[in-house]
Amino acid sequence: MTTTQDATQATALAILDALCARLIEAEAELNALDRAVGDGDHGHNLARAANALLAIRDELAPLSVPEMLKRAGKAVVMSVGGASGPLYGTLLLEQGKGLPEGEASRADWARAFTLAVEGVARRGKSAEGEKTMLDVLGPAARAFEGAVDQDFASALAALSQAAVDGHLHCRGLHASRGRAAYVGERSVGQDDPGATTAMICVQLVAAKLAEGAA
Amino acid sequence: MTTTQDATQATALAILDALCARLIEAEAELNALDRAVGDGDHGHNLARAANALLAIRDELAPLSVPEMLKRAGKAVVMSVGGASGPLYGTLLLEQGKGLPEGEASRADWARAFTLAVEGVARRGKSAEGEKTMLDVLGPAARAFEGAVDQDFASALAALSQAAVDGHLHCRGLHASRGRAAYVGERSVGQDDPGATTAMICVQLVAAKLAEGAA
Amino acid sequence: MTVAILIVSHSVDVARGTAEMARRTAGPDLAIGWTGGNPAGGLGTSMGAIAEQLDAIWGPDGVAILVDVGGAETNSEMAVEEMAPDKAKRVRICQAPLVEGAIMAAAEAASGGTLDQVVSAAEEVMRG
Amino acid sequence: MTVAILIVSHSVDVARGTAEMARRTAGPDLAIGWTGGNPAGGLGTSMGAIAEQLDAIWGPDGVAILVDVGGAETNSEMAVEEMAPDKAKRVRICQAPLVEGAIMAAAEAASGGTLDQVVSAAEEVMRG
Ligand SMILES: Nc1ncnc2c1ncn2[C@@H]1O[C@H](COP(=O)(O)OP(=O)(O)O)[C@@H](O)[C@H]1O
Ligand SMILES: Nc1ncnc2c1ncn2[C@@H]1O[C@H](COP(=O)(O)OP(=O)(O)O)[C@@H](O)[C@H]1O
Ligand SMILES: [Mg+2]
Ligand SMILES: [Mg+2]
Ligand SMILES: [Mg+2]
Ligand SMILES: [Mg+2]
Repeated sequence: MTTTQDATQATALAILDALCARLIEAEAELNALDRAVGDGDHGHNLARAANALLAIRDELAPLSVPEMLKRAGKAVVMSVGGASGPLYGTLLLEQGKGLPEGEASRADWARAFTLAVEGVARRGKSAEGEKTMLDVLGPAARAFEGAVDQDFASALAALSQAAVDGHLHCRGLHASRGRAAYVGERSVGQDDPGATTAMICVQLVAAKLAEGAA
Repeated sequence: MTTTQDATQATALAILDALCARLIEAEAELNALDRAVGDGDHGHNLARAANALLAIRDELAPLSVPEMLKRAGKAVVMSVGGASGPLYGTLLLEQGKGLPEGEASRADWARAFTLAVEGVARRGKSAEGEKTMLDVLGPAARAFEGAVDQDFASALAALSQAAVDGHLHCRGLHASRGRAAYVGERSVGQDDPGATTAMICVQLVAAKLAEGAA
Repeated sequence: MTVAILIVSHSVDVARGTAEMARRTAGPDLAIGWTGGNPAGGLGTSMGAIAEQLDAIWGPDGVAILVDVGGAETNSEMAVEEMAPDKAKRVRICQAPLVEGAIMAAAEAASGGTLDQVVSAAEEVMRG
Repeated sequence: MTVAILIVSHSVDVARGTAEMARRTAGPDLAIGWTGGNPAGGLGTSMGAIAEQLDAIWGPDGVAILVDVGGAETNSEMAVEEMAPDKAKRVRICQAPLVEGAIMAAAEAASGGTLDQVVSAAEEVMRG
């Protein structure tokens, strides 16, 4: 059986560091995506989130993983002024709330991830198919929950693959939510910035966990 | 037969002076009316119009009456920032446009007044019954045109009375146009500021013309 | 007492100007709060700043919030959810355009409308 | 070439802030004009100032004007009617909320929409 061993505090902190570094690095690239379909600030918004998390890293370090996720979610909400701030903040917050306080099984993690994605949809009053981060997060959560009884490496591979597939499918969608909706039909064929960050993050988390599991 | 004698340049200038003085005097009272159903600036807006007209009085004085009306209308449009500016400006402008260049009969004046009121309705995309200046101007124009074959004093009395009646009827209406529409049902029983200034102006013009005719 | 109005825009200029227009319509007595800009001062909204304004203008007759686009609404919702539940119950976010809705809401609130009436007045803008 | 956007508000702050938001959505190349306040600098609009802005941003692909309440529309219409008829033909006033409509219009204009498409994009806001 897997336990929280898979995601001890140390693992969680390592993932946090990697995510923050990756988002800060991707700022210009993500701004460019958002310039095509939105207002050009998505990279800036997520770099702000990353810097806000790094600024409270010492505060996060001693927390249990659920508490760490909740605290991180609040920091993201408070630091990002764009639509993605409260949405990614909700994802972290609900993931934290969805985990049991003690040891969490892999099934617990998968369930909490699904609930967190549902929380994002509620918060954004949105659903899959509207060309947003949900078109990556939704398939990713389903794939992970569906593969939860397979060996860990396979489950992670399924998670990662679903994120990539969701991102690709999202490219062909017509935006009807968020600022990208303003460009309507013209958004077809363009990547949604939030879906792109969702894919980047899911892939990175899967890769880090796979390293730890190997 | 009546001729432009009824409204020579001198009469027109005397009416202009009287109207401007009256509107400047009424500023606080008209602001108070607008405070109840709008944004409280109607008196201020019309005092601005009056001052703008007084400022170009020397320019207006030598003009023929139609040209004087057109020039005055433009000055009102340019000087007033509220909804009433372009509307009263249009009233003057269209009245000027509706008069023949040479001598105008009383019937010409009445016809031009009706056309000018129609111009205001077009400009404001509004109609009688919406609790605006049109609820005074419309009945007034109809009464004057209807009485145009009576003696001048009777025609002026009919004009003046129609303005007063229109104003009273307007008080009972429900606002559906302009800022007063924002207070909707609550506007019933309150005077509309624009209807009040329309009544003041029509009455004053009728009184001045009656003086001249007596 | 009257319903308070909170204006939340991505732009601090839009928020300030909209509040000035609402104030002109409402007269001096209405509680009107406004906030605009992200936590760094750029275009965006700040959940913390919204929460502060809500706290400053909240009264038992309630608060109607007007928002512009995207995250302004989401951040406002999160700020409302952070309030004590009995206070949050008296706060509503209007599905209305910011400037036009704020003027309608301010007029209705100033003339003594209830929270439901104020929200309806703002939302009526959308129905033309 | 692209359609230009003109923002007309009763408040100079709202006009400036809305233009900033529209600029953020449109990027640096779109022609965006804005004007707010009456001829005395208070809340209101000025036909003269609108006419000047129209003149400054007019191009053959046309201009979409976004207005807030009441006299903003009337004064804009009068300013348009003062233009040479062949220029005026390429100017449209949107029946749309100011801030939300300006952002939609700016996005559509920046991505190469025609005047009809830009006006429709703005007016779609009203249809939810
Ligand atoms: N209501 C929503 N539901 C889900 N995702 C959304 C919603 N609104 C926006 N998004 C996501 O957020 C991304 C844009 O984020 P960002 O650019 O940071 O914020 P903003 O749109 O306020 O500038 C979009 O690409 C989309 O994936
Ligand atoms: N569309 C319209 N058609 C006719 N009259 C109108 C219209 N809009 C406003 N009015 C008149 O203008 C008056 C308000 O003028 P004023 O207070 O000077 O301008 P604002 O409403 O911009 O503050 C109203 O009382 C009404 O009589
Ligand atoms: Mg963005
Ligand atoms: Mg943004
Ligand atoms: Mg007024
Ligand atoms: Mg006004």
